Amino acid sequence: MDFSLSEERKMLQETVARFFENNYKDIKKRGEYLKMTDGFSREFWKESSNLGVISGLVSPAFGGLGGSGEDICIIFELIGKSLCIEPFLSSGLLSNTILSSLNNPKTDLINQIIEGKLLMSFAHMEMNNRYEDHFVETKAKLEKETWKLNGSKSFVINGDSADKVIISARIEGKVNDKNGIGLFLVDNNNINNRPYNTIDGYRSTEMSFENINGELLCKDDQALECVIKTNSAGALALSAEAVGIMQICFDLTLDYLKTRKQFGKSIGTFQSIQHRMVDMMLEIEQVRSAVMLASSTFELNSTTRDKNVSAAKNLVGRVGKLIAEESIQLHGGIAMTWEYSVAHYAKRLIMIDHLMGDADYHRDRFKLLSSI
Amino acid sequence: MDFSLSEERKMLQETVARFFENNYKDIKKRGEYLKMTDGFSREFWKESSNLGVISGLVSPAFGGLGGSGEDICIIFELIGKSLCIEPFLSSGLLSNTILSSLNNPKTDLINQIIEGKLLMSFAHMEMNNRYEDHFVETKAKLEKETWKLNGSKSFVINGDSADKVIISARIEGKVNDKNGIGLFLVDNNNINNRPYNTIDGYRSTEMSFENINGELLCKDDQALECVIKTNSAGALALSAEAVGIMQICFDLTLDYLKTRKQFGKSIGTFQSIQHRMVDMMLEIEQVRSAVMLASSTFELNSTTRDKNVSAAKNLVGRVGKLIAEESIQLHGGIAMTWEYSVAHYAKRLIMIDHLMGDADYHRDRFKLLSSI
Amino acid sequence: MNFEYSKKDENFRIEVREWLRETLPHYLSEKVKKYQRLTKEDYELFMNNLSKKGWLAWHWPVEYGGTGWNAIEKHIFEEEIVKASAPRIVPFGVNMLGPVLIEFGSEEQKNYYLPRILNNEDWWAQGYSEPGAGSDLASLKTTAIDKGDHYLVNGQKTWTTLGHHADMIFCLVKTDLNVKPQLGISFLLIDMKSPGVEVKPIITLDGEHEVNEVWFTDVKVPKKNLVGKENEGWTYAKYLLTFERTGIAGVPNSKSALNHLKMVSRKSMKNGKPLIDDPIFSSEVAELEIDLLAMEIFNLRTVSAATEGKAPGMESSLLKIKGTLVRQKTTELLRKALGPQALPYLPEQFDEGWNEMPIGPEYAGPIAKQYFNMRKISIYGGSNEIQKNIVAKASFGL
Amino acid sequence: MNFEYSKKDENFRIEVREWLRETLPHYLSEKVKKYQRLTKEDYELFMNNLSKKGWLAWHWPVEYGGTGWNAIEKHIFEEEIVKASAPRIVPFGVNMLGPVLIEFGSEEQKNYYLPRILNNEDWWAQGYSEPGAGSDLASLKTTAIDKGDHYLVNGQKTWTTLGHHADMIFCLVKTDLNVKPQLGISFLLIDMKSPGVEVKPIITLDGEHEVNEVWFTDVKVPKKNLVGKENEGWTYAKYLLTFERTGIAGVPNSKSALNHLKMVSRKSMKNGKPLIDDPIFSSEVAELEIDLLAMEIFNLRTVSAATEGKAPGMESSLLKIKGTLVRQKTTELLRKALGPQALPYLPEQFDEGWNEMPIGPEYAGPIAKQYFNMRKISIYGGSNEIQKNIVAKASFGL
Repeated sequence: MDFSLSEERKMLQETVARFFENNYKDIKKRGEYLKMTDGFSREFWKESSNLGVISGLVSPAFGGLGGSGEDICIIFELIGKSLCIEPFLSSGLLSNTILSSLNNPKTDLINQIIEGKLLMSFAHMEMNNRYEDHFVETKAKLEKETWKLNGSKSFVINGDSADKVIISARIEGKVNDKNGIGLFLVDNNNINNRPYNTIDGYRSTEMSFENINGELLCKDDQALECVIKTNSAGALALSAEAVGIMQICFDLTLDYLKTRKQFGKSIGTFQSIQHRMVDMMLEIEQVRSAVMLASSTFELNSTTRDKNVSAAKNLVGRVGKLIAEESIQLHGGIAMTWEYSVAHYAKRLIMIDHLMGDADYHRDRFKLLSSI
Repeated sequence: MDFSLSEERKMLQETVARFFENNYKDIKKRGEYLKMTDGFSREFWKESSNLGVISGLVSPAFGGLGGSGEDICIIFELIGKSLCIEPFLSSGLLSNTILSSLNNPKTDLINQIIEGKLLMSFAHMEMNNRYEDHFVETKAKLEKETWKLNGSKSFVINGDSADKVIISARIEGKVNDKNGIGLFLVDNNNINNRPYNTIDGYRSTEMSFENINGELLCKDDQALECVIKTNSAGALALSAEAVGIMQICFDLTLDYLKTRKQFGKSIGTFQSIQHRMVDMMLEIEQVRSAVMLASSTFELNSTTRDKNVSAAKNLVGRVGKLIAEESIQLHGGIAMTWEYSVAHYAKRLIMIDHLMGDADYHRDRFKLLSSI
Repeated sequence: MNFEYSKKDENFRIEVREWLRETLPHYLSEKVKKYQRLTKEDYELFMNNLSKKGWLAWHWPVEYGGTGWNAIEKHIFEEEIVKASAPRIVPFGVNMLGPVLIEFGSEEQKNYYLPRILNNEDWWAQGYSEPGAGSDLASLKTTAIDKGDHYLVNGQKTWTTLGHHADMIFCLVKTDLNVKPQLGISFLLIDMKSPGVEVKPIITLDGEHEVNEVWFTDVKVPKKNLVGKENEGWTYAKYLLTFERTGIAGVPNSKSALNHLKMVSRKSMKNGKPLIDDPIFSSEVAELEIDLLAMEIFNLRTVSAATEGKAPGMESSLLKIKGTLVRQKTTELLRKALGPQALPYLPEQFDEGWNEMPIGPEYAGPIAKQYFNMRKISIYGGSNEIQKNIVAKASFGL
Repeated sequence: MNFEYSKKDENFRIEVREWLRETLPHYLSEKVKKYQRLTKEDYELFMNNLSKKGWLAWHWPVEYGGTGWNAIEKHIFEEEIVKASAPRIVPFGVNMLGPVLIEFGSEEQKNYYLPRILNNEDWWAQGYSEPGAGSDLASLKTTAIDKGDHYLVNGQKTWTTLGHHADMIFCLVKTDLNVKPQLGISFLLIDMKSPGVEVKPIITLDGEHEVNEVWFTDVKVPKKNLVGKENEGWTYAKYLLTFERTGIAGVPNSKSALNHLKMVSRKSMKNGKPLIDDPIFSSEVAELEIDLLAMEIFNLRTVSAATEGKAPGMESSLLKIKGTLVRQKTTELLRKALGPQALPYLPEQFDEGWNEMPIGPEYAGPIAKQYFNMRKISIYGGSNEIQKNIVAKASFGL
């Protein structure tokens, strides 16, 4: 049994940490990046590539330098700490996970992503899909040996700046059938995008398309397993991101409690506040533990993988709410302002529960997978 | 709108309060009563009758002096405060409710109960019945114009000392059918009783019987409505009892916090403790409010009655747990002892959630009745 | 006991409802329903109407032009305003300053300011909080130095709601620096157009501008603008804070939010079925409804006691705490109900006249924003922690 | 990172499990499973077996006859004991006094007492708490007055678990009354057969006798029974309280209780279906399982750090808090699962040899009793409130 990081991973952690700190040192910088055309900084993304951060999300088998559950968590915890809005999730993780899970992995595209030359996104969610892996209304039909796609996709993270998009579409069956789904590679130029920012400051888009060409990547069981794996990878990454955010929320709150005086004493000396801080600290350790478990078992069989990811993401949802709300409440008024960073951390923490399955979704999946 | 009690009810409240205080002044006295043959004091019961406490639970239309939701709540809140174990629920409320709800009310029996000459109990629960009104396995069949009952009944409060018992039995249909239930009046001599104490110090019994005679009181719709009304009356009474108990738990805890010193200060001066006391106080006011609503609407249509009773009993279940657990925790070790009264209040408060429908049952019933 | 409204009360309710139906413009209630940003003119339109009807000073005694309503009537009035989706009545002049002037103001102040409030001529703001003094008002730093015929005011106020619209502001200022924190505070009326007054917007976490900082640099304030006696402002401030507030629990708002929640969870789908059919989600809604039902009675009990002249003490604090928890829980469940639809955030959607296609259902737009915005209600007006301190001190004898 | 047990650890687990299977009598594990009362002999049988095997002093260094196990091995050992439904190891002598004597005892004390503990010859009790001093040990009142060759002890200890079986008790006593509370405390070993020692049972809220009051009236204690230095007992007491406890979270107990809960909720019926099929109940079970899963890793992280010599600090307190909450939640859900079947209470059911028909299913009998009994775990051993104070003080720099 070993709970410590290997030397290589410690190095990865330190390098990435230093890099993020230098580029995201305050919340204003993030605000500037957000206002850029793509909702992030292309320059930063290029540097991330040069530094190997993107390749840290990809297995050496496909030209990366990491790609394990642990690697993903190290990087995303740091993304959480810096509240980084670059397309690590969409391009770096989700797209690469699909491209590398195919029977014929698309190593060329993976390498272009790693090199920062290609941006991609995974368009799976739809307006009426509440996190389900197999809920797909978008249609695919074969016309003269060419797949044609029709429909719309929602909440596609960084979908507007993607060069290529992987779209899940239904080849046959009803909207809720487990079978009959295909994954298709599409050129984003053919897609009608309506980009917008999310409440937590990320870029997302609504996509619609009529009769556009798609390249079939996989279908049926393989496609479904691919979606499940990709969504689990996303849920794991977001859980690790949440751990980083929670830690910052806790630290910011503690700092504030030490400096802020009320009734002639620093607020932090009030016992009721201290006890609430201990509750927060304890729950953060719980989440950290659950994420460690999920990350260290991510390469095992899919039941173990998904069960532990669901445990982590469920706990992230429950504890995230506690940490976000308590951080704001214990700060008081200042946390309600745009200028002070804790509000942005809290917003992201809450909205993580709206991505890749919320606490209820993952509790139900955990129930199923552990036969409760 | 008027939230105060009428003069008559204030008098009832004062009289009953004084009477209980004189006879249940400490938890030891209760322990002595509990050890008596019937699990309560016949003498106390007789005096309750003389003083009109039992008749306070019965409408003037049947020879009583009260019987409204408000009267029930006044008396049961005081029962809660003194942790009284006399058969007010079984004889005084449940049996009288049934007897007075019949097309031909059994006024003679009601009067005997009021006079303290007759004890009765309502045997509805069964081992596999989880609070449902219509779940009845016990069978009734007509043999030569005589109803014969077969089966067993569980958790019959004060069933061992009852002279007569009202038994719900199935005339036709399946165990879970809403139709086909009858209520029967039975002589307890014919029933095989296995009495025991409950964890909270009340007397209960398991009944079994073979081919015993029963007098049909009502059946089908009328019987089911009668069971529902009786169980709602019971749930209302227990909710009011819980209010009384919660108040005592709160008062005992506050007293203790004031006197008990730790680290050189009375525990009550610690802010984290104070804030938890405020939470308790607030939730008790919430329960009190819900019980007031349920009591003041108890005579309205059955949907309003049952909906508001369910709201109150659900809140009692949730808040009862908080108050019981916090009272023990804030007391510390002493609350874990048999000798000190708070443990007995806490036990009763918790077990009230196991009688006449728990918080989950009543939440679901509330959902149904308010079309959520 | 009898929880029904009297015939008289019911008639009053109908009167208020009818009046709102006749006078409240459709576009305005639509804006409120859609959580669109209200302009200064929107607020003023509604308040002018109330003023004309004689209902603006609903908390005031009749002799000053108030309604003389009892607590039940006030409660009904508040309920109907919310039900009608009217803008909220900006409370600083009419509900806060008014009662203080009536109780402590000079004849001159009463004669000048009260009619102007009644006629909605001045937009008032509140100058209590400071960057270093949130719930703890005793540690104020803004000073007013006696310069003979005027005070010279320096310092900074914060969280000044709608202060960018204000003509006047009432402030707590330090007039004696050499005494204990709670002494030496005075209650001053300051013209926002005075040289040296500067209003800076605070953008809140939801991206909105509703609150402000107000800076005072060598602002001259005539002595006649002192309310009551010098150094006794703490008494007036407390009077204002504890002034009978029938609406502190926000029952009408939570009821309306709960109905909205039910609507949203009937429309939101989970696995092809309405979310409200999900037993866990509907249970959360049901228990929230039960909490609200109990709180409504708790609130009415307090209101009803107030009509009999019993001043609500710790009940106000308890209702404030529970009221904020219930309201916040409603916004939380609304947010949860949306699932991923809670993500998109289109700031322009809250502008009047916005008529693009929303992303997802129209009701989704404001929900996450509202959830974050509503975090404030357990912080301002004396945080829930402060309320607990107050209750503990007042009721526990500790 | 790697959360798997090593092959060596797995072999060790098998060894412990096999040994328990061979040596633990069936009747005894059945008693434990049914929550029946254990006799003195029941405890002693198991502890004598451990002693013979050389596993009783599992926390001690090898040179004193201990096992020398690392934290992971201790953790495995604890897990297997619980899984096998063995009686708990009475900790006062072997886990509490032993380490203190090893660290601070005189050679004479070590030579005399340690072998007796190893051979399970004395039943030890703990004399820390007093009626006026629960989690706050500094305000002790029991005095030991220096009388030349002995101390004269007067006072009262309470919550003395299984003290009615004890031969010896280690006590914190005041030897200097004129100094600050935490100074002037000494650590004394007292023979329970000394004249003036009286044990009075405390009946707990579940009707059971497990804890006691111990009264001392002019009890003579030889000076050689003083551990370490006079007036330095506080140091030893703290050493004992913070002594590395791998089992503080009670993970194995909660795991076993959770499995029991699942069994019960599969057998309990709601509307004709197993309760576990009720989406709300099963969700509570699932989230409890998730909490426990996380806590198990948190515990292993701490245990694993301990094998590398890192002393667990605030982690112990956090694990104690979460451990009690999880355990109590399990007993709460068990109670809820039973519905009305939780009501009957047959004290005789917990006596050995009871063989009447239970009321309802056999598993129902102990559940409500256990729920109430388990309230104690967040109170004793430093209440959860005290643990929070400790964490705040140690970690927040406030």
